[in-house]
Amino acid sequence: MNFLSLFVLIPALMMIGLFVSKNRKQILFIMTFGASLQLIFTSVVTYMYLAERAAGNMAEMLFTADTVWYAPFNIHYSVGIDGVSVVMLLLSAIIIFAGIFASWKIEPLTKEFFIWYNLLSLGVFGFFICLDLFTMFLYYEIALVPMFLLIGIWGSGKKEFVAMKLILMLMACSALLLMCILGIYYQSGASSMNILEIAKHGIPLQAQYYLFPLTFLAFAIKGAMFPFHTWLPDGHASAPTAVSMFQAGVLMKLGGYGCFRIALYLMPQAAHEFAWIFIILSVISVIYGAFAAVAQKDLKYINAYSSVSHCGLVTFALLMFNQTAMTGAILQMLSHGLMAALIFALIGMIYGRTHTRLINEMSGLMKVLPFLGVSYVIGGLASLGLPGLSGFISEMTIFVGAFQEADTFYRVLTIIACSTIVITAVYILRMVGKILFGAIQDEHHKHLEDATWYERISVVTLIAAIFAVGSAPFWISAMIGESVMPVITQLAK
Amino acid sequence: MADQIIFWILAAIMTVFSILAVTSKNIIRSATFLLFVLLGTAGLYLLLGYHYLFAVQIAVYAGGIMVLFIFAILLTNRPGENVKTEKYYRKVIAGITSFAGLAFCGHIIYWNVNKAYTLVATSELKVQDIGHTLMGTDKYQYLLPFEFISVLLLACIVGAIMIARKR
Amino acid sequence: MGDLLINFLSGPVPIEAYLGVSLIMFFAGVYGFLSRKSLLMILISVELMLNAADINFIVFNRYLYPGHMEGFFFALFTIAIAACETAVAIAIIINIYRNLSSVQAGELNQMKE
Amino acid sequence: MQYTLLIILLPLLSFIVLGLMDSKLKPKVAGAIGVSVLGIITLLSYISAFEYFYLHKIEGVYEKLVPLHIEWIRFNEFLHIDLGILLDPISIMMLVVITTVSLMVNIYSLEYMKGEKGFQRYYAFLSLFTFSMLGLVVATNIFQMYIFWELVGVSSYLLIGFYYTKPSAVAASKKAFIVTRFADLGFLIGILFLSFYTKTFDFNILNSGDASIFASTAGVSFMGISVMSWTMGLIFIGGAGKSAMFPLHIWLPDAMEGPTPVSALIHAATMVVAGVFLVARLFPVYHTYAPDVLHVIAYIGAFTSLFAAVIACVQTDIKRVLAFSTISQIGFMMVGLGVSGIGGHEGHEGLGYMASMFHLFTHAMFKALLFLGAGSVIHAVHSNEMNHMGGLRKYMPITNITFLIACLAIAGIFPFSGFFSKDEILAATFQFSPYLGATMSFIAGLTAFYMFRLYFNIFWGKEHKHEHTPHESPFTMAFPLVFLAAVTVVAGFLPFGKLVTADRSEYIIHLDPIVATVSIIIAVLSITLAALMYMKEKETPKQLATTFSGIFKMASNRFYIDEVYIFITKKIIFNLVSTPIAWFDRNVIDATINNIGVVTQWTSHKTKRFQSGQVQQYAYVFLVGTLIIAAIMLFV
Repeated sequence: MNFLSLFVLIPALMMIGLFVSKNRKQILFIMTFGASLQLIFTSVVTYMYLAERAAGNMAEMLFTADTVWYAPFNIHYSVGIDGVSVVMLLLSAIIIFAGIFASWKIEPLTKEFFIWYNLLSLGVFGFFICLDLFTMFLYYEIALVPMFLLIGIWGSGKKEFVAMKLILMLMACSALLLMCILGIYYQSGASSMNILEIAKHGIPLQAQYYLFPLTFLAFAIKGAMFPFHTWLPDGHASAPTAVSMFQAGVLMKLGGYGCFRIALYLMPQAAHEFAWIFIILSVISVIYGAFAAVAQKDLKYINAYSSVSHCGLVTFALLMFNQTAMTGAILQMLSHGLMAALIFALIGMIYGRTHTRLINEMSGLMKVLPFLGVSYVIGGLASLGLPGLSGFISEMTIFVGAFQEADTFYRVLTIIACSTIVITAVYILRMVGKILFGAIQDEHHKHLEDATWYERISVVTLIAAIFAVGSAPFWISAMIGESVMPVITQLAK
Repeated sequence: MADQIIFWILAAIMTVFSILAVTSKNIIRSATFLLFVLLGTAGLYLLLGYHYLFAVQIAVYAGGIMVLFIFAILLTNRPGENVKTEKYYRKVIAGITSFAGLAFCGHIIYWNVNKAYTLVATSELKVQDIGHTLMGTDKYQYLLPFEFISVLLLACIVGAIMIARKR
Repeated sequence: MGDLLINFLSGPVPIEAYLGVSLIMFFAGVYGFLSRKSLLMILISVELMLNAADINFIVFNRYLYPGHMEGFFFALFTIAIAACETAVAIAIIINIYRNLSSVQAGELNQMKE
Repeated sequence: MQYTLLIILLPLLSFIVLGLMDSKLKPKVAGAIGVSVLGIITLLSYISAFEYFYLHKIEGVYEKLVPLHIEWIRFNEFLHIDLGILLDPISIMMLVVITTVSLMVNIYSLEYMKGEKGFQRYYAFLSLFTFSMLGLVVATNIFQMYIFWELVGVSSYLLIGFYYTKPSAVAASKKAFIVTRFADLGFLIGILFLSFYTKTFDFNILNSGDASIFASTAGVSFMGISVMSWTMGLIFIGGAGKSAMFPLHIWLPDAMEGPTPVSALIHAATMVVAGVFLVARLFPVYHTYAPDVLHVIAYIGAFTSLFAAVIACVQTDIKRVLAFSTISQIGFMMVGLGVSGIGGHEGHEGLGYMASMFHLFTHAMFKALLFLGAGSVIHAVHSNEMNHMGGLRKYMPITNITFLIACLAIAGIFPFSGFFSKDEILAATFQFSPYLGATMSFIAGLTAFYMFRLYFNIFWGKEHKHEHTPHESPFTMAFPLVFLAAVTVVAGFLPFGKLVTADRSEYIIHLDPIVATVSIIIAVLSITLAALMYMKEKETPKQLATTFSGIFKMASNRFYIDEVYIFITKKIIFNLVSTPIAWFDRNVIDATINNIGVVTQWTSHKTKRFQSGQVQQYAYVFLVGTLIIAAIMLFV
């Protein structure tokens, strides 16, 4: 048993703890303690990873371990991490930690909520540490099913419908994925489902031609690529705060991570052939999402479309096939995760006070909710790419990287994608201007209470992370940069 | 020659009454027509030389089952109430389907039966032989099915009583 | 004309004549089964079909395998089972009638919903 | 010169402290922190200026110093963003300008903003702005410049929207941010192009004159224009956005919604000249590889200058007059750069560059003075409108005198600083093209006219009935006025040609006596005209307005550029792009997905009937199925 398994064990133990807990106090204690432990553990792992790298261990994956899990099908439980997984683990740990504080007062069925929440986090952590295709798929599914209950029970609005829609769309892409995983395994002729081994075997070109587009599509649906993004706005609008945060912050990243780790890494030749289709779709997502966000009236919808736009940049950059752009893609996943989680947390908090999410029904909240207002402005500025905050780093890395392709086609698309920085500014400032600035129009809004201590913890954690990434990007960028190299080398073959 | 004439008379009776039995509006008449068909069937058995089966058919079907039917009809039919008429389209659909089936099977029979076949004259099947075969345990002997059937009959008796008794 | 009739009637009964009769009986039963609503009528139709099948067993046994008795016994057992079936079915019908005052097949959907 | 790092970091520190403490600090403490930090860094920048100009001259050329330099993020083996400090004559000059004006504004605001809610926040934002602007000017590479460029934009956004409960302020801040952001897109794409071909962001490498780094651009062109022209043109778009060049100028007049000291600092003296600074910073590249762009810059500058000057003549809001005047003056600087060459002591090629920088310096001082003076007036009469003022000279002597000095400077009257810098620009322009020179002289005349229209309308003319008597501003507001006035008076005699030149070597200024005389005459004539029209209340202006009502109306409405923008943004972008896309998303894409569900449900609803529980139906289906299968087996 490798120590990385602790990532899965901690949430599992927390679930057991929650199961036997008796009252609200105990539940919250378990959650806080467990999530903090998880966060600390993640930091320790990050440190260990960096130390190991500094010591000159240049293996592709560090801390690997392998246990046979089901011999007849060669399913192994194999774990290992590289820089990209470390970043994703950090992101997940931070968002789960913040999510707990954002749903501090969740009612009813507090215990059940947190149990499902933990199951989600278990799936996510498992997905990021695993190297075996089948186990990855297993965790991927674990990270999906609780969404149905979390939205269906604790959501708002048309929650049952939305939960059904979301789960059906994502299940459809899971089915696609399962098929692709089996296809990859059998076509490669490898003796296990371990990614590294499959990469060594390679997949025949003919098989790649149908496996790559399907695999990429399956993950891109999870990453909300146009035109398969529609589960996202509805899903966000109905989900409870912590789940929105989790969904935008982590779940969508499973898509980008999967594209990176499975689709591009295992099927490089077909990737070259099909890249242009997905690049065009990504650019459409980027621009389309941004324009759609301009015309929305509901805060959550604005941010959902904004997510579509930002995540479009992830796939866009991944498909540029160079180190800079790919580093940018991973950075963008990190940065978008933090920003989106922050904004959804704040929307949840504002909604909890004003009981509306329509921007026309709010104004001048800055006066009564200074803390939330300032945080919202920071989130918005991060989202429109202010230097010093995380969004800038990732977007610039992507643009510089994408621009290294001298081809006119790529260049035009890159310039189109760049223009998102203007449109983003338009919708962010429109939103901020409408809800926070101006005079208070609604009488009820004059006596709102500003953030409570637990809300502050949640918000401050995320803002601190955004600042940390934004102002000291060098180590994280270097860490990602060397970890994307194996994929680049594969693609260069 | 006599066989032929008897057969054709029986055939005519059975054909006509079976059709009447399923189309009649009055259920008690249907039951009566059914009785005629059953008797005709018994006649066919006799014609083919299976006397024992003829007796069984008369006793069980024409005797036992028909009585049950008559009782059931009388119990469930309120006096003066006619059977509800069925919808027209149901009849049409059922008629077309049955006719199609009839035509199909008739076609098969007409084209596939060997015309040259002749009836080999055999002696009458003795009840003794039937008894031996039924009680034997050898090949082509039927003790086991016989026992099954008896158990089944028992179960049916118990079941019928259980279901039909008044609470 | 007379000759033709005599020619036709001479010799044994052709096998297809028996089969034709049973066929008509059978499809009369099918028609009744499909078109009638009363459970008792359905039961009557089923009896018709069973009889048609019996006739076929017997006829095949008699014509094709004269020395054997499989068809015979099959018909015998079928009669026995038909008796059981009728008894149980009628018991059920009576019970239904007691509870619902109806023996129409289309109306018996209380267990479904 | 490591201590220059402090100049950058202290304002950041003060921003962090003020920003985090916010209302926990007392306003007085916050003000004191702001002012003292600014005082320290002003002193430091003076020291560094002295040290630089006295000690770092080698063989007649000023060194380029990079006292600090760290790698911030690495993109690939060539490209990396560094954060560092680059000291050369223009950045040293900008340090001095920014810290001086910022210090004055900080002192001034102590009184001007007293009692405002959010006083601490105001000082925090001022610090943030100062920090970003200083970071911008000392940038060692173009990406660092872009970073601070964005930060400057945001601080401008925050400060314009300082009165966030006022819808007009919020709208103005939004507009300013989005328009400049749009320009920044050009800047960014320009940077991407430049870095792709040269494989570097570093100014020192770009400006080194090494032709090999531009080798890969040779022969590359797009739509008949060479790639370097595209690149430098795109970069200039960024500069044009920040410096409010036509047609991206629309945000600047609206930006006057912010507090007046902010207008003085950001929208008159420092941030708006960032575009000029950018062009100056990349001047060798422009000059060598994209001379056509440089000429375009000159013409855009001249047109903007004329355009803004015409509008300024008819505006009635005093801050707007000043805003248009700023646009016009920045146009002058752009013209100066556009017509300039490098070096050449004999043929005066480098005159334009030097003059432009000089004008930047003097303009910063006297325009800040004008804004602060206007603020002082507004503070006294509580209105921005010209016709609410008049005859204030009796009540506000200090403001009157300092304002007059600034007006004389901007009009170009000897010996005030504006005279020297503007004259040099005119001289350079005449060398480049007599027609352009004549145009610029005409604009200079217009400038004198509208400034004195403003001056006479405020301080002379008919006295407006005031609710309470206007009073002179207290010392904290008067001191910056006096200080800046003093600078304005003496700055013209600075040996600028020795300090800031295109090739960083000494340049001897020869004032062209003809140009100088002519321009003074034009200025005096314009002033006289303005005095005749506005010193006493007369009917002439109104008559003129009615005579030329068409052009007057167009000018007062700023030639309807704003309406065009509103048309594009509201009608086209919002109504024709965004709303349809949002509709399309909900009703086509989402509906498709939903309809897949609906169809499935409908199908299952229909197939449910097969499972009816009706024995007869089953029998029917069974029979038909059997028949079909049998038929298939037999006949097929």
